[in-house]
This record gives sequence, structure tokens and C-alpha cells, in this order.
Amino acid sequence: MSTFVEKLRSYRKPGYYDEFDYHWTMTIDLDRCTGCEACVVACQAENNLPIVGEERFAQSREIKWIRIERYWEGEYPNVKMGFIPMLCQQCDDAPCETACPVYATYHNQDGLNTQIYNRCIGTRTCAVYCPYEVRYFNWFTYTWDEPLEQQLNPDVSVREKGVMEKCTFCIQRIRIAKDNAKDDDERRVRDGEVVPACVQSCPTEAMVFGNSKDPGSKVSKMMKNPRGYKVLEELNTSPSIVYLTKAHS
Amino acid sequence: MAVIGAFAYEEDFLAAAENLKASGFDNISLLSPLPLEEAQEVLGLGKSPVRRFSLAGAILGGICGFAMAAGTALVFILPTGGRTIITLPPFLVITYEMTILFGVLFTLLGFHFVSGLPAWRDKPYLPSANIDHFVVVVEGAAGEQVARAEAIIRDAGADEIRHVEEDQ
Amino acid sequence: MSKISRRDLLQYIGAGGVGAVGGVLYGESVQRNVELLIPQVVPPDDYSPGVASWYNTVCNQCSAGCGISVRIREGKAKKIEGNPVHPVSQGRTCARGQAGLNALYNPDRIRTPLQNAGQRGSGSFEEISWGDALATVGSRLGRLKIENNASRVRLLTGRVRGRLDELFAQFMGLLGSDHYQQYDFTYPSALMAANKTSYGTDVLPYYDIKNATFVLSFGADYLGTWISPVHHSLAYGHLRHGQEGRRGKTVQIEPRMSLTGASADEWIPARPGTEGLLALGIAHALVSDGRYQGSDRDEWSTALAAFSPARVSAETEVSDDKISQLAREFGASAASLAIAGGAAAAGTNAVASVVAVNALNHIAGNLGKPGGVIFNSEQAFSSAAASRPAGHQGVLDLTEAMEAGDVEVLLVHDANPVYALPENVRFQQALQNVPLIVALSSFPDETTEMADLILPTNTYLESWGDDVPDPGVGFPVASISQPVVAPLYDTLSAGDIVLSLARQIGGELPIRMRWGTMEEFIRDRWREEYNKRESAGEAQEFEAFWQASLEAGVWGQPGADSGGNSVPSTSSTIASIANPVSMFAGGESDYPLVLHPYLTATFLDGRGANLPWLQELPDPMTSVVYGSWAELNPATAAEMGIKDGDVLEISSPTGTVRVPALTFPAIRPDVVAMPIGQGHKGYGRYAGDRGANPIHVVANQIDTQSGELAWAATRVKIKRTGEKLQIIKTDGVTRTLGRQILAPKNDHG
Amino acid sequence: MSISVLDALRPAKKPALLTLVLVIGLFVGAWVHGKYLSDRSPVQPIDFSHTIHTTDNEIPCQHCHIYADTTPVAGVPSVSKCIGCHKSLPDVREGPEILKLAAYWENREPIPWIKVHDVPDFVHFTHKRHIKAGLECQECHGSVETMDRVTRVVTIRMSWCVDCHTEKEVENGRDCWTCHK
Amino acid sequence: MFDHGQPSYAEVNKDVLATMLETGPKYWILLGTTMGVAGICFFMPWFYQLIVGVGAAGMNRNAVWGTYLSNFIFWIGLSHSGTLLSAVLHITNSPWRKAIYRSAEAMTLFSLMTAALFVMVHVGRVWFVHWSFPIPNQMGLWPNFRSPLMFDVMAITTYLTASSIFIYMGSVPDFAAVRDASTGLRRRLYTIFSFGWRGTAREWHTLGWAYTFFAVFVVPLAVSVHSIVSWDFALSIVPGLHHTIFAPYFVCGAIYSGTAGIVTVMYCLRKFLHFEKYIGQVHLDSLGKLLIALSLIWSYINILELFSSWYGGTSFELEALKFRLIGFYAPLYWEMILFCAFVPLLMLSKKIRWSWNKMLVISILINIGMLTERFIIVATSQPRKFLPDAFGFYFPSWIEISITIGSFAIFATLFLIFIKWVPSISIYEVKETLKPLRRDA
Repeated sequence: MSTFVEKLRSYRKPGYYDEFDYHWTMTIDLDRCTGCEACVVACQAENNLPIVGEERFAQSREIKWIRIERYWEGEYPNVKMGFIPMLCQQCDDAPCETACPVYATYHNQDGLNTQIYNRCIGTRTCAVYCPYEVRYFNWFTYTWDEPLEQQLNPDVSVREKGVMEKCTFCIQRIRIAKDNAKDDDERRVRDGEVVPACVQSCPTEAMVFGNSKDPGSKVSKMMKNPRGYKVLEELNTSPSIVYLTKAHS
Repeated sequence: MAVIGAFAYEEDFLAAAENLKASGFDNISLLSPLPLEEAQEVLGLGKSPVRRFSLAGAILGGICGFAMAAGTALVFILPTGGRTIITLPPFLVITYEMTILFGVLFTLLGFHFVSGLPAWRDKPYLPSANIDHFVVVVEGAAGEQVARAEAIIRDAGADEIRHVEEDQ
Repeated sequence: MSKISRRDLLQYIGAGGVGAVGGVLYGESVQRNVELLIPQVVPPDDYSPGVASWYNTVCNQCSAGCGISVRIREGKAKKIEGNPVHPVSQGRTCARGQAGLNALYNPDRIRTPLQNAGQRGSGSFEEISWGDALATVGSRLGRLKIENNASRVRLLTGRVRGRLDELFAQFMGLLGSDHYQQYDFTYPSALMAANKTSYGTDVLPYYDIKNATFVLSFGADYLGTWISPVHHSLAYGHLRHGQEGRRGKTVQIEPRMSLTGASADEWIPARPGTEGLLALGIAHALVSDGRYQGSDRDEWSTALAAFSPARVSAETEVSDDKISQLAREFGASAASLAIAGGAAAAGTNAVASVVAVNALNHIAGNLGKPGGVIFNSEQAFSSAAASRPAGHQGVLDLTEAMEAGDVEVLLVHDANPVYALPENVRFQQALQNVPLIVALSSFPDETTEMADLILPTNTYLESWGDDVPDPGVGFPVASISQPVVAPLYDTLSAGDIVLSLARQIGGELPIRMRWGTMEEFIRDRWREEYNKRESAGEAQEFEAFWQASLEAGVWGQPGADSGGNSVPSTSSTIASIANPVSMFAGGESDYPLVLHPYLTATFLDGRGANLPWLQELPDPMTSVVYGSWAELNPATAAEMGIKDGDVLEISSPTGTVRVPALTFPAIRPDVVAMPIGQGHKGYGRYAGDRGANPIHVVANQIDTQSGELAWAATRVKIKRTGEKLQIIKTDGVTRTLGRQILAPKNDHG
Repeated sequence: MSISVLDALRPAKKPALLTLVLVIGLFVGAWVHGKYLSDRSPVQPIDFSHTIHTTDNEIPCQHCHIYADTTPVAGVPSVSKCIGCHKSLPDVREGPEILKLAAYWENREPIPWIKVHDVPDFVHFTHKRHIKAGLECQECHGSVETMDRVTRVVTIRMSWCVDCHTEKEVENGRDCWTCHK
Repeated sequence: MFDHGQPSYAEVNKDVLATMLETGPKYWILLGTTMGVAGICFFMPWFYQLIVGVGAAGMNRNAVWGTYLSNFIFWIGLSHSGTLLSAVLHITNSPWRKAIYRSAEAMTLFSLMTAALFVMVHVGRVWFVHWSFPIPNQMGLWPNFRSPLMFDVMAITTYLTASSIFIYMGSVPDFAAVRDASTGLRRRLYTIFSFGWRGTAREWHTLGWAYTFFAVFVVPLAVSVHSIVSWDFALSIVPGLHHTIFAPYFVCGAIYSGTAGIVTVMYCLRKFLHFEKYIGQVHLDSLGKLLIALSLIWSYINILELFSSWYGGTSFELEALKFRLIGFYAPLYWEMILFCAFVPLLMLSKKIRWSWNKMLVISILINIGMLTERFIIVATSQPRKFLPDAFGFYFPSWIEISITIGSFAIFATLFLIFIKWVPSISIYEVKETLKPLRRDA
């Protein structure tokens, strides 16, 4: 009985997550980000995002797991632009997860906010609850003009209509890295061994990805940067993405 | 053999019922087009056992509701939103709904159980009992009981008296 | 239980039977389709199913020459990443580079050789065989060669470097025509011409943004479109936070905020066409402050005397405080760097402006030192070093020749001058005078549509080639591009077509151009280079070198940068200081606004418009997709009563386009900016017929020194047409409304 | 006058029974389809016998399915692999099925084998991991070595995967993202 | 209570049963029309949407919930008239309830069904909607009971079950009356429906107890149902939705629109089924007073919501407030305020309260207002969430508008079928309100 109680207690946060080896985390340095959108296309290529077409774009039905938000400050001529890449923040206390009636989204042991496409029934509650608006719905079954379908990544599902989708931190790459690590004497995944497509492409190296449970990882060091903050921190969603605000010379 | 008597007025009907009861007829049914508390009193119907069904259902429902919610959470450990696996507030909502659902269903069961409905066997009945007549049915009367019952009913002022064979 | 009658029994059996059949049918209907397991007939050596392999090659989406790695699974290209060992891209890619897959698998690719089947330009073609196609071209060229009329053959290509350029040159040379011309709208011709003036050599130096601490850019969108954006972005990241304890500063001077302007610490909207003047103003301040201590200090003082901050300030509309502040910072920075490009290098004063910026670098002592302007003394392969000019001058000459009827056969490879030239150059009309136009192209486009014969080429992901990045990276580098997938269709690489044509023409051509394929040619040339360097090693040694280079995708000698710091002679710099003010086509009273066409980070000069990923990529500054627009300062728009989406008629002295208006907070009130890239007429389904092409209304203004097109020197007037058009954009409200988005709360107040 | 629900129900007895029989029939039909009629052992383009190769000639599985322990896909042997043996060994050059194989080889055509075991597209499955974990091929594929024509012995369903993962206490074996992609 | 004099017991039977047993051509035409409209406006567009995807509707990434969900809430709200009101009045023993409660409960049932239909229309993959029910399955995975949507599933199924049982059990004695008045197949059917009810004292006694327990269960259930529906919104952190006041706000609004719905239905029953004898001024007057009270509560909560948004003073809440009050949908907002806060005040005048026609208009206006309220909640909050860059706009497509219209036809169809199958006034309970059959009476 006492072990049962112990076990129940172990399901409590944060102890539940502490047992595990990884907490995938990203830092994005806004002082490096130039808004070039290489990450946006990289994501589209890696994750089989559909080409929705002009008409559907006009209806705000685009699907971009990562997008660049732009904010102006001031008026001409003292006008400034701030870019901020917005992708799933993989919140530890994600509002979207409790929204799903069928467990299509939940939090896994690596600190990732999962999305199981083939479990989704499309209530879209998660998208309403998400304060970062990074969940995208498949309003249609999208097709690719032949032969564009040949570039589809076989490691990622092609989603059908009625399914919610979002950034997965490129789970397929994490999976491959873990697989390789396992082959290699069951070691843990090394820092830098796995990078999501957006991080890999970023020409200014504004994005850093890694395991924040590893104190030696690059991302752990970046997280300690005094410029670090989390977007909409007051909502207490505990995002896994730390942004570094713009600095001044 | 069942004796049926139909009355146009409530007090005649009640009088007949009381007299029959007093004469030792236990197996009587009092049919009326609307619920009559007096008739129920004549038969000595107090608190209905239906309430026990309701209570049992509600308790069972509550337990099942919580067990279902908690059990589901434990079968696949899928944490959501940083909540604990057994998250009390939402599970209590489920418990609440299941309490009511089972309460209602058990009350329904109780109704059928206590009222003896659906009536599978042939039951003596007069259609006017569902319009504007009050009907006394003496069931299981045999021999001289038939005449005695009939007399009591007629004395009370019945409009119509019938005898019906009951099949066992 | 009562007895069941026979009839009843039959009914029950019937019901059961119907049920059973229904069940079977149900089972059949939910059964998954039959899938096949197709084995390889003969598996390649490195084939493993379900496991990706990476092949390195060179990106061809712009002229930067980034190395890329392509992820291949089961013979299909799945993803393009930067090649981590390539010094230009260092494992990174830009959006255009990623979208290369869209080019490879583009549904609009030309799949077989085509022959014009109607009136020229009608777009109706019929399929022919490669044999017939090559014979047609070969015999025509052969005849001209025999008739000694080979100079009536012209070859126009896009920007081509490396061996393919050499092959083209050799082919044309053997044919007897010296008319091999490249044309690329993005070619920095003013920069080349100015460098020739300033340094006596027309090379692209290496602008070392990485180690700079103060970058002053005159119109050069170095993070988005200028020369080598990925490499510059890497450098920019390093400039910001790569050096311990210091953060480099960037200042951008341009009339309309570009991607680079948005990232800069200061954005200064100087009057268009006066950027060079501003540079001289800063130079004046530097010299008069005594920051320049060279021996020729007095000469500089004299040369710059006319450019006092007061005068410069009046003409550029940049306050003299700002000018002296810039001069102070520029002079005092540990490593300052001034660069010029974009519209600042595309006025009628283009060369003078760039020379002024070069002067600024000279005065601040930025030449030949880290964080400044570094000259590559040695290219990897000597023969490929001289990058062929791809400016407008050549294509203007070609147009003239065509108009004069001097061109009998025009071979066009990978260039789209019909789209990327001002309409009043009348290139398209001149094409009508050419009896035979042969297009070597992977996609239908406006120029290909005019062709009589289309020879479909492989995309760069299916071709052999090599490249020497220009500018270099400070040491000798060459990259190999190899086919990462087998050609999808019945197409040939441009090199193979040329070799085949050579065989068709016969004579000395097939003897001198003895290689069977482009691959052979490249190996042969690389062996030569190898032997030159390694003093003729063993054959196996070259084989090992070749394999290693192929695997790495790049060959380089990081140690061999000894000559990197040598600074060419700059003696002529002072002499070439001129009064750099751009002249605009169109009078200010009739045409009140300056047209500022700009290259977009998505389409560059329009070549990316047929790639769906790029069409769906929101414009970095405005978030607009699918279509073009004209940017106006909100004040200008309000004054004219223009709202977002109002269709404007933008008229220059030479043409008119119609395009919806979009207010843009970071643009000068006297400027209207238009992105280049849309407005295609025949570039496949994705480019469609959307938007407008601002190049077409640019007046044919010529830079006074180099004779190159000054595409930023046109004035326009705008008129509301009364129509409205939905501008498709992803942005909602582009102000933070005080929310904690870009900075932590306490920082925001 | 009397009332009886039973009386009222009586005429409905036969239609109800018929419906019941129909429904039972449906279930039986669906079961029979699943058990006997569904294509658990499709007819392959070449009548290849695992018994002859594996049991009689003692060729281990991974001699032909060479990718099984190194990649996600076990892989069917290439045509060159088949013909390699069948050409070099003199006593297996003849026979109608082998001639079919030879025809494929001569035409340089792959053999369109029909998939027997198929996981849905939204599932990530890797042979390598399972073999490295020490699973025998037979645990999932059944005794293929005794089959003349390969038959699917398990129906691949999520519960089947999850039960095994649970039983074997696979690390993160019940995390959805271990298998779903 | 009876405007036209007391009917006799037999008359009650005759009048009520006549509406079921005698069917004129008008009825069939009406039924045909509503079914046709339901088919063309609801099911055909839905079918189209099933084929192409939910994209057929006007929702987009800025507003993933749209008219379907607002209609769902509206219909759930409308359902709060009947069962809740009926149960409350039963427990408090209000005699005027008895003539109207049957049709009110039917309204509950049918609006719940319509609401459930909207859930099906709303979700992206309706063919997997059974995954949101705790049904044993081969995956071994049950739904997530932490989700407010699961509260919904549980609450609505419970409510649907309880309401069905409630209305059914209340009708059992009346089914017996139908049985007695009919022959052949109908008689057999109603024998089964009425479980062979004879009206014995024991049956009445048991039914009375059971019925009271149903009522006792249903009242908290109904309150919980709309609270839970409100939590679909309030448990999010979306500005404009994340209000603690939402549960009482929704419950109050639900009863409000439901009560107005009863007035409309009562009018129709009176008019078309000729129940003038049974549904009289007392009902109208009581409902009118109830409506005034509810409208005042509703207005109060509305003011409170605005106040708390303003008083909170965060950029998020203020922006959401601004968009609601003066944004694109502001006309709809003010229309709602007019119809739901001001128009009902007219009922303070007895003259208006006693006029059937005026009350009909007011009740319909209130429901239009409430339909708008739901739409505004959905359409103005989501496009103004946290990141200004993601601000957007939502406008329903023709499919959504058509399906909304069609849903009223579905409701009407169900109701029309209902009046032919169930006595739309409770015969025995009307009898209870009549003079008892006594010799001295």
C-alpha cells in the first residue's frame, strides 16, 4: 500500500519529470535574429507542411510551425523593427494539453509537448487555449502537385483533414539521435547531436537547441544569459523556449 | 377472479377502498386518472423504497466516476498541462456527473422494481380509469369473496361493476 | 418453445445469410489496400532502406556559392541543409537555398526537348527527341561555322562560374564567336567598376563583417540579398555576440528599411541617390577631425573640401550631428567597415558612390585587416578565377546587335532577360529579329517562351559542376557540385548539351572538347589543378583526393591565406572622388516620388517565384505572400488618401504598373518602394500571373562611369485607380501594445 | 379489459428475432472474413517457399533480409541477390518459379512482392531496435521458416504493440511518440 | 388559471389526444417543409464539409472556433428552459408549471440533440468522435478526463439521459391515455411505451417519488451542464473568456434564453394546437416576470464582466474589450445589449406582459440576442488573444450560416414529430389543477 502511495506521489510534478534524462530546450537570441525566415522554409521542408495555396492563405489557413512575428516600435524616422520567431514553446504547464479530450496532446518524459496526429479528432480546443497561437489545423486534406510529393519526409506523417498539428522540436531527429545513441553503448544523446531543422538552418546561429538537464550543454549556458526571458511569462505556462532580448551596443 | 368497480366520485371510491381494506381484502388496486394521496394512504404507502435506489445509485456513480477518471489516468501515464496525474478538481467534475447519471438510472431501475412495471401479465383494467373514473380492483378474490367485494363496492356507489378472470 | 415452421426457418436462414454476407463485405471494405514491397534489382553499394544519406553539392539559388548537403532517402532528395565543412555556408542555409527542392521537383519543369509549334512567344510547343533537337542546333551552328559566320551566334547565360563557364567559353571560342555574355540582375557591376577605379583590379574583396565592430552599410542588404547573405548572416551573428565582451554595431543607410536595416542599430533614411555624398561627408569629418594621419592627408583635405557636413547635410537630409557622430564612431571603432550596394550602387552615380565608400574605408584604414576589407590574392583555380562580368552592358549590346539583325542563333541558358530588363530596353522585341533562339532551361519562363527550341536542362541537383565562391573567404576554396539524384526526366545538364553540340558540329570541336560527359570534364580539370599543386602525384592519389573532395563537397586550403592581407594600390582613389549625386529619370514636378525597386530575400530578382515554398513565405518585412505591392510612408499615403489595398497606377516616364498600396512605417515619404520578383507572365503555375514587375517600369538610365543600368534612378507618379485588392499577409497588428513579447516585463516599463 | 405488455410485444417477436439473427450473422461474417477470407497470405508473383530456403537449406533470415539489424526496414532481398545463388548453384537453375525469377533478372525488373505485414503510415517502426533488443523474427512474424507461402499470424494493432512494450518494460515504451510520428 | 373556464376531465383527455390522433394536411406540409429545410440547409452542407474538410466553414487559424461552437452553446442554453425549470417548479410545487412543462422538456431534449449535432459538425474528424467516450477499445486508451471537453461529454450525455428519462417518466400515464384512446398498432406501441400503466395507487406513489428524485437530480445537473459549457471557455486563458463569472453568466443566460424559448413554444402550442384552454394568462404573466428577473441578472453580470475586464487593466483584457465594444462586431454587441437588456424591460408593463403577440416578439428578440451573445463570445475573443501579430478576423461562411438556419429546422422537425407522439400537455397533471371529482364539488 505504501509503495502504491509512493507511486502515486511520484506522478506529481516536478518529481515525475526529474526522473528522466532529457528536457529539450531552445534559446533564441533576438539580437542575432535577422528575420530572414530560413527557419520557416527549413521547417516546411522537414515536416511536410502543406503548400496551402493563395486562396487558403488569404483565408488565414496557412500552416507554419514556426513563423516570424514582426513588431514596429516608434514612428518614422525613428522606427525600429523587432523580429521574434514564434514556434511551439513546448510549455511544461501547457494550457493546450489539458484541453484535449482524447490525449492527442500531452507532455512526454523529454519535456516535449506532443501531438499525436492520428489520435486527434479535431475539436481545436488546444488551439484556442494556446496563448502563442502556434497550433495549426488542417482545414483540408492538402495535396502536392506531382512530383512535389517526392520530397516529403518519410519520417514524418502527412496529416489529413481535421487534424491539429504543431512544432514537435523535430521529434523524428530526436528519435534518430536517440536510436544512434542507443546503438552506441546505450549512451545518452550528446550535446549538439540533435538539432531541429530551424536551428540547423539559422544563418546567424540565433537558435540553440539542447538538453537543459545537462549542465554542460550549450543551451544550459545560454539560458543563464541575463538577457534571457520567456514570452508572456506572466501566463505561467513555463515555456521551454528562452528568448534573449535585443541588446544595445 | 378479479372484481372491478368504477366510481365517478373520489370520496365514494375512497370509501369503497377503505371498506374493502377493513374487510380483509389485501390484494386491492386503486386506479385513478391522477395521483391521489388519500388512496395511497388507504394502502398505507409511506416513504417509497425508490429513494434507496437513488442513494445507492448516486454513491455507486460517484465511486465509479472517480475510479474511471483516476483509473484512466493511471493506465497510460500521460501528464497534461503540468497537472498531477490524479488531478482532483477535474476528476471531481466527472465524479459529480457520474453521481447524477447513476442516480437517475438507479432511480429508474427503482421505479420499475417497486412499481412492478412493465406489467408483463394481464392486469384487470378499465380505460375510464385514465379519464374521469376511479376504479377499485379486487384481485385474487375467490368464492364468496367475490360477492362480498362486489357488495362493498356497490354499497359505496359504484357506477359499474365487472368480473374479470385472471390468468395465472 | 413453439415449433418453427419451414417458412420461418428459411427466413431465419435468409437473415443469417444476409448478415454474414454483410459482415464479410464489411470486413472487405475495411481491409487495407494491398501494398507492394519492391526490392532493388541491384542495390547500390551504399543503399540502406529507411536510412538517409547526405550528399554534398553547391547551391545555385543565387551567386553566393554556398555548399549544401542534400538528404537522400531511397533515391529521393528530402532536405537541403548547409554543408558544415563549406567555408561559405558553414552548415547554414537561407530560405532560397532550402527551396531548391521545389526547383528539383517542380511540377512545371520541362521534361523533354520542345520545339515551337506556333507563333513565337505563343507558348505552344511540341515534343521532339533529343537527337532531332541536337541535330537541328548542331547543323545550324556547323553551317555558320563553315560559312565563317559564327560571330552571328550568341550565347547568353545567367551567372555561371567554374567549369561550366570555361566550357561555354571554350565552345564559343572553338565555334569562332566571341559573343558569350552573362547576365544577372543581381550582379554587383558598380562595385566591380568602382573597385577597378579604387584598387585597379575588378575583384570582389572579402568584407570581413565577422570581425568588424562597426559596419556602416550604404544600401547593401547584406543579410538578405547582397552577394553572400548566408555568409554575411553568420558573420553578423558573430559580430553581435560572437566576441567576448563586445557587441558590434551596425548602421544602415537606405531610403526604405530592408531586412538588414531592420537588424541594424541605426537606420538612416538619407535622400535616395545621395548615399555616396554622405560617405564623402563622413570622410570629410574624419579627415578634418584629424583622424586620418596618412601622408596624403592634405590631398584628402583638398579632395574632400567640397563635402563639408553642412552641405552634405542639406543634400542628404541627414543632420550634421548625425554625420559627425557617424564619423566619430567610424573612426574610433576597433574595426570599422563601410560597404555599398543595393540602390546606393544603382544610381547614375553608382560608381562614384561606391568609390566614395571605398575612400571612407581607405581613410579609416580598413583595408587589408581583420574586420575590414580583405583582398583575396589567390583564387583556388586560376583559370576559373576571372569571374565573367554579368552586368547590363553586355546584354544592352546584345539587344542592339539583335535589333541590327546581327544575330542568327541565340543560345540562352538559365537567364531571363525578358523579365529582368526594363521594358524600354526592348529586349523582347529585339528577339523577334533572331531566326533561331535555343533555350537551355529547366523551367518555362518569359525568355524560354520566346525560344524556337527548348533543350531541357537538369537542375543543379542533378548536374555535375564546380564553383569558386566569389568573393572568396580569405583563402583558396573550390566546391564540387555533383548530382545528388538521378535526373527525373529526359533532361541533360547544360555541360552535357554543350559537349553533345560540339560532337554534332564536328570538325575540331569534338577533338578539342574530347570529354564524353561533364563529369569527365570536371574530373579532368580537377586532375590538372591537382597535378599543378601537388607536382604530379600518382593516379591513385588523385583518386583519393577526388573522392575526399566529392564527399566533402569542397576543397580548400585554410592555411594558404598568406596573400590575403595584401592591399592593392589605392593611389587612384583620391583622384576618382567625384560629386556623387544621382540623376533621376523624370522631373520632380511631374514625377514626385522616387521608385525604389528592391530585391527580396524570397525571390531575389524573380528567379525564386516559381518555388511554392517561397511564394508561401511571408515577405520578411511586410509578411505579404502571393503578390506584389507598393510601399508608401503612412504620411504620404494619408496625404493622398491611399489606404492599404488600394490599387495604384505607378507611372514612370517609360511605363506603368498597377499594384496595391501598402503603408510601411520605415520608408521615406518621398519614396515608393516595390519588391522585385513577382509579375511573371510565363514562369509556371506558382509564379502565376500575380503582382507586377517593377523592373519593367525602370527607365533605361545609365551609370555615367560604367555604362551599367541605373535601376534605382527613376521617378514615378502614383494615382489611385479606385480598385481594391486584398493584400494577403500573415501579420495582424504589428505593435506589441505594451505586451511582454520582445523583452522581459521589467525592461519594457 | 386488461393490459399486458407481453401481448403487445408478441407480434414484434419474429422481426426482433430476425434482426437478432441478422446481427449475429454480421458478426459471424466479419469474424469469418478476418479469420479466413482476409488476405493474410497473398499469392506472391513468385511462389517462393521459406521452408525450402530456411528449414531445408538452413539459410538464416538475415542472410537475405540483410538490413533487418541495421536499418528500420528489414528489406526483401534484391533480385541480384536471388539470382546470385540461383545462378551459381547448379541444382537450382531450373524449375518454373526459378525461371520466373530469371525472367525478372533478365528484364532488370524488380519483383513486385505483396506486403504481408504492413504498419500504417503514421507509425514509426524500426526492425533494428527490435532485433537489437533480442527479439526473434518469429515472435512477430510467426514461424516463417515453416511457411511455403508467408502468412500473417498476428494482426498488427496498437494493443498488440503496447502490450509487448508493457510486458518487456521497454524504456518509454508507452510514450505515444515512441511509435507515432 | 384557465382563461376560458374549467374543462372537464374527459375534455382534457379529448382535447390533448385530439392533437395527436387527428392530423390535417397542414401538419404534413409543415413537417415536409421543416424536413426539407433541414436536409438542404443542414445535412447537405454538412456532407459537403465532411468531404472537403472543416475548411468549408469560415474558421481560420485566428479563430479555430466559430459559429458551430456558438450555436452549440446557444442550443445547450435553450435546453435549460425545460428540464431545469420544470424540475425547479416541480420541487417548489408551482401549479402553473403543469400545463407547460411537457413541451418545455421536449424543447430541452431537442435542443440538446441539436446541440450534440453541432459538436459533430464542429469537430474535424467526426468519424473518430467515439474516442471521446469512455468505451473499451483495443488501444487501451481512454479519454482525458482533465479536459473541459470531457466534462462536456459527460455532462451532456448525462443531461440527455436524465432529460429523456425525466420527460419519458412524466409521460407514462399519458401514454396509457393514448393507448386507451387508440387501436391497432398504435395501441400496441403505446402499451409498450406506457409499460402497461394502469394508474394504481402504488404506481402513482412510486412514480411520484421517482419523479421527485429525478427532479432533485436534474436541477444540479442542469446548473452544472451550462457551468461546464462555460468552462470550455473560462478554463482557457484567453482574454475575454477567462472570467470567473462565466459559469453563473452562462447558466443565467441559458435559463434566460430557455424561458424566452418557452414563451415562443407556448405561443405556437396555443395557436396551432388550440390549447387556449390550458395555457393562459397566468403562464404568460409568470414567465414574463421570470424573464424580467433573468434579464436583470443577465445585465448585471454583463456589466460586471465589462467592469472586471476594465478594472483588470491588462493590455490583453482591454484590447479584447475594445474589440468587443467598438470593433467590427460592435453592432452585433449593441444589438445584443438592446435585445437582452433593454427590450425585456418593456415587460414591466402589465399590458405588454399580458399580450401574447407582444410577448412572442419579445421572446424571439431575446433569443436573437442570446444567439448573438454566443457568437460574439466566440468571434471576438479568439482573434484578439495574446500576440498582436496573430490578431485576425473571423467571418462565418455560407456553409456555417446555412447550417445554423438548418439547425432551427431540425429542432422544428423534432418538435413536430414530438407533438404527434407524445401528448404535448400533461393530461394527468392538468387534471390535478382542475376541481377534483367530488360529489360536493
